[in-house]
Amino acid sequence: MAMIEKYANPTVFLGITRPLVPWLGGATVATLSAGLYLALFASPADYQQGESVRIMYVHVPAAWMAMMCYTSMAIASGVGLIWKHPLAHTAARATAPVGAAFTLLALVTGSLWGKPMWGTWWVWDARLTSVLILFFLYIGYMALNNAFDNAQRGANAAAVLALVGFVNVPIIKFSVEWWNTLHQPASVMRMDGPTIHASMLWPLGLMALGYTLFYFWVLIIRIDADVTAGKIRALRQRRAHS
Amino acid sequence: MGRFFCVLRRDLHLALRQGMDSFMVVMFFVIAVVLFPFGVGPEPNTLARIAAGVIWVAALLSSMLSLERLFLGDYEDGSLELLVLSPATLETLVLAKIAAHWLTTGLPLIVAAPFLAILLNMDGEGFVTLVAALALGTPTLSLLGAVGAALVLGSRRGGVLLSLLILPLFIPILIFGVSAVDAAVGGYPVKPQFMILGGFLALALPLCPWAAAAGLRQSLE
Amino acid sequence: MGRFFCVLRRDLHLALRQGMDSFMVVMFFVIAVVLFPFGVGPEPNTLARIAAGVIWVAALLSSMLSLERLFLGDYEDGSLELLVLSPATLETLVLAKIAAHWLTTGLPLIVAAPFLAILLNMDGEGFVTLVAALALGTPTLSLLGAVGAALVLGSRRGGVLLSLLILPLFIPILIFGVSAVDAAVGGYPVKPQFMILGGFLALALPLCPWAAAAGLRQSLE
Amino acid sequence: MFSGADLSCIRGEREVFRHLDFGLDAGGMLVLTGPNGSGKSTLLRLMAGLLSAEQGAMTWNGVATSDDPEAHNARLHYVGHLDAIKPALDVTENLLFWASMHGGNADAASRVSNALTALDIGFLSDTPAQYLSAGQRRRVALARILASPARIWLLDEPTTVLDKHAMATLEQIIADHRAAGGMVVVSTHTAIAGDGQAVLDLAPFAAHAQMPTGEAA
Amino acid sequence: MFSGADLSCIRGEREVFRHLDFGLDAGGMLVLTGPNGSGKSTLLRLMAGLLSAEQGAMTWNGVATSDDPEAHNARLHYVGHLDAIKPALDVTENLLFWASMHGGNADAASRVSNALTALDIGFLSDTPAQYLSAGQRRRVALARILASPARIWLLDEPTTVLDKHAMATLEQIIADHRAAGGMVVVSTHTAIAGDGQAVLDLAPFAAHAQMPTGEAA
Ligand code: HEM
Ligand SMILES: Nc1ncnc2c1ncn2[C@@H]1O[C@H](COP(=O)(O)OP(=O)(O)OP(=O)(O)O)[C@@H](O)[C@H]1O
Ligand SMILES: Nc1ncnc2c1ncn2[C@@H]1O[C@H](COP(=O)(O)OP(=O)(O)OP(=O)(O)O)[C@@H](O)[C@H]1O
Ligand SMILES: [Mg+2]
Ligand SMILES: [Mg+2]
Repeated sequence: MAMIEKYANPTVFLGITRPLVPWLGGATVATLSAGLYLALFASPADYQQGESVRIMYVHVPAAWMAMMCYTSMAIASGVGLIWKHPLAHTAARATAPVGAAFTLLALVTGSLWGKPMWGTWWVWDARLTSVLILFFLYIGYMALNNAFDNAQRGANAAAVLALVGFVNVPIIKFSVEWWNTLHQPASVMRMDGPTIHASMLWPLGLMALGYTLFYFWVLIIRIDADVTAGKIRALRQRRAHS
Repeated sequence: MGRFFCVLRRDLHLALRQGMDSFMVVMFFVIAVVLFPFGVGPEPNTLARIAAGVIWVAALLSSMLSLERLFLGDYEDGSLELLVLSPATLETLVLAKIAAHWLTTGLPLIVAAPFLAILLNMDGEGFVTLVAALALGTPTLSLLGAVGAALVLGSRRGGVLLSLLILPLFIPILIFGVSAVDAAVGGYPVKPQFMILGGFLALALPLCPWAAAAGLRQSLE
Repeated sequence: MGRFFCVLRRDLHLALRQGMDSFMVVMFFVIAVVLFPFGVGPEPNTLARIAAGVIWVAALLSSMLSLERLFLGDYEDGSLELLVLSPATLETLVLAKIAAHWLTTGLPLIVAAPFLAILLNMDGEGFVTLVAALALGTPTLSLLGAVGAALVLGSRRGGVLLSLLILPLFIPILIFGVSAVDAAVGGYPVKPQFMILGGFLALALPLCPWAAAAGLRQSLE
Repeated sequence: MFSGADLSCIRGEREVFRHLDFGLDAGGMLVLTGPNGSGKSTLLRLMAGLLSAEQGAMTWNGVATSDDPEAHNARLHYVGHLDAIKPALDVTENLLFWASMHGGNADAASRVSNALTALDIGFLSDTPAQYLSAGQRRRVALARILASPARIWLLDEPTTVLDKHAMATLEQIIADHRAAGGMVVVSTHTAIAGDGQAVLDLAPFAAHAQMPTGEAA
Repeated sequence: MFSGADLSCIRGEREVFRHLDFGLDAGGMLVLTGPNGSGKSTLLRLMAGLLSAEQGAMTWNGVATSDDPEAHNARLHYVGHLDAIKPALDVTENLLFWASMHGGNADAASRVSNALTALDIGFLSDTPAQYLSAGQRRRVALARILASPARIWLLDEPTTVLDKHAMATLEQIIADHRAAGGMVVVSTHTAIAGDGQAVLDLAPFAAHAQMPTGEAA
């Protein structure tokens, strides 16, 4: 019974969020379509970078999401460790693959952009290296989570890793300022307001919103699946020992 | 503080007595580097060109290798439980174990490095920088590695997982360590690289024992 | 023969399940090779020049690394006693353990080698030779290493001793393995090197399991 | 003085026991019994603070032990199924470490040699632990708790592999400890002598039947 | 049928016992007793062929066992202090390996599941060995000897950490084995029930006093 009680909270949570799933899905598709249309067709080409500037609308929000997802994952992990709330671990676990996918997207689009801009796919520059490490951290988090026969153990160990790895996030963010690198410094997310033109800001904003909606959509679906799997596991274990 | 030295002394003692892990590491380091002239051919220019890289890579690999067993012995024979139950903060004891690890693996590495540098024909300018960079970098390797080693205790794929977890974290140290030596050989200032290596160490020193202790407590559940 | 496959299957199973040793080895091999561009710098010519050497040295080191634990797990948990007491010649069982070791460490190494060769920009001519030379050389590494591993069981300083014992024996294989690849890249015939590598294997195959079995029996006294 | 109320414990996503209470006064002895897998070791680890309870709390003189885990550690000794002996060190070296970890460096050497004598293994003091017989190893593990003082002793099946003489010695040691105001919790499948001992059978607390059918409640 | 004459054994440069004789007929049971460190485990390892005697010889039906060690191996089961259980494998996998190593592949699976049932741990068959309690591990080690037939059983303190029910089960299993003509040598510090058992106290054979003073001869 205790196991059922433990999952009572997630059940309440899912009762509230489950109806949101179709709405979030619809909103994601709509926002991303609008954003992509503006980005790829309606916005002007850059006077310096030409058409390749359009990669930015995919790249930049993906990079933001990569860091945002990691931050949420770290916060959820901390909550899970300190207050032992199972839903927090579940949320962290559900975030990891989404974050890893965004990181990969940022890496790939960055490389594609790097070839025309810097003349090379890859340099060992501080920002690029730290994003690559972020990707490895996501992979490590997922591997650690699945490495134990006891799911709780895996969640706890991975949570510690998520917290330790969080150091990397400010390094990504500020690496361009601490070490002068090839990579662009921030021009949107600045203390003193964005410095790019509105015609570029709009599609960028829409894409970022679309990515975020996508994240929450997938998050709820994955939490749902995880909670169900946990219930099945508990039932099966109880049967094995009765 | 008494307990810190207690654990430190015992780990040093054990390392000296059984030698399994730590001496193996230095041997491994030396052998890894020495094998290179056999593999790459004895041409002095090529060797000099790759010397800093080979030494740093060998240091990384041998550090990684020994880290897997940092807590494993204590975990398997029940000592870890008793360490957790001893009336001292676990973080202190973890730091002592890390210090012992560094003293038995990192320090001998640093001592051996100049000789290996001669063997690989490294430019004389690089020697001091190499030693200094290793002295700043290897403690960070031990600290970071301890977190990984604590987290994978009792997991199914300990070894692979460990390398997966800590190698990404080691790469920056490798990059800046090599680049310091290259800068010295090329006659450039090495201060920026040293600042960064020092920064890593300053960050890892308070954070890693805490995280490793948290990992260890988990492993006994 | 049934018992040979019994042990083989169980060791493969264990390797897959706990992954501690064998997967670690392949990861170690890949990581060791991949770290080089970080350390030496990404210049394609330098990398191509040292590719064969780096791959062979990494193979040697990772093989040595895994050998230490070849019999250690079974020794520590009492399985070795029961294996000695099983109604089969111990030599057969030792050969099965060596075969499992090679299948889980040597074989994946060979599979991974061509990809690493591309990464290191190796000349295309060398690929087939590299794989063939590794296929001939790595079983000898496992066989020789098993003798060392059996001899150091239960001794203090197992690890260091092991590397001291087996590394000198490994060096000839390294030299001829690299020289085969170099010959192929340079357009020379590789037959002589292959004959020698084959000769080593033919000699080690009957001799090593016997010597290792003798070592194991000693360790239980 | 040392007590726990309404304890439940989950291991590996499965509840081992629930609603368990215990209480120990100065000089008290609590014997844990129950079939294999009923949770004796689990309860002892919980008492030691190695596991945390899913529910319920333990108190020492009315203060929750989780408030100050280090103080709790300082007043307890735990002997588990594993004996924390390093084969590479000799018997004295093994014990000296734990004696000074727990009780400080002062006169650790004499405490250790007294402990060895108390368990009749003084003659093994410089034998490498690797060469000990099973019972000798176990005695070394028990000597550890004599080598530094602690109020609470948590002993997980301490009598296994001990010969009859050593068993009597252990019973005497426990009696002495209790006479000096100490408390002992001990799990066992055999009888351990001791006046006024309380027995706690774990079988009834099992959350769901998980024991071998033969003895399940 | 299985006997040894005038056996002496040296371990680590020290003589453990000397001039020791034993004999076992079909259905016989020999109980080894003696204080810790008196050489019970050593004698059992000698019987198994893991150690070789400094002096004296063992015979099976009059033929020296050292003439054909593999045939000797085929007719014995040894359970030592170490239990040869791989934490990464589950219980059935652990046992299947030894069952087919010793008794061949044919119907190994059913032999294993019968053995598990006999020791009341059928419900643990797919639990990873890592999660077993101490007594559960020991039962798995004992199930191994049921999973393939052998005439001689050499059991080194098999009853430690077993609960009373499991102990009774073990006694029954030994009785069945003997009834079918098997032989059992078992070392113990407690009593093990069994009709017509011979007891061999090792203390008198000790070459020089090396036991705790309290019980030395
Ligand atoms: C694989 C290579 C690359 C990686 C890993 C990468 C990573 C990142 C990251 C993490 C951000 C977010 C920074 C923040 O929010 O402060 C970012 C933003 C950005 N990146 Fe990249 N990047 C790569 C290549 C490139 C290239 C080649 C360009 C173009 C020359 C580029 C242009 C930008 C721009 C303009 C921003 C937005 C900065 C801002 O307005 O805040 N990136 N990138
Ligand atoms: N590997 C070894 N090398 C050297 N000496 C050993 C070794 N193992 C045990 N001894 C010594 O041999 C003697 C007999 O040990 P053995 O294990 O046979 O005793 P035992 O009767 O089984 O004792 P217990 O009841 O404690 O299990 C002991 O004095 C022990 O110190
Ligand atoms: N690390 C673990 N993870 C998950 N479950 C465990 C773990 N250790 C033990 N268990 C399970 O918890 C239950 C209680 O185990 P515990 O070791 O407390 O039993 P015990 O009463 O000490 O038994 P024994 O008499 O055999 O020592 C058992 O069913 C066991 O399978
Ligand atoms: Mg127990
Ligand atoms: Mg014994």
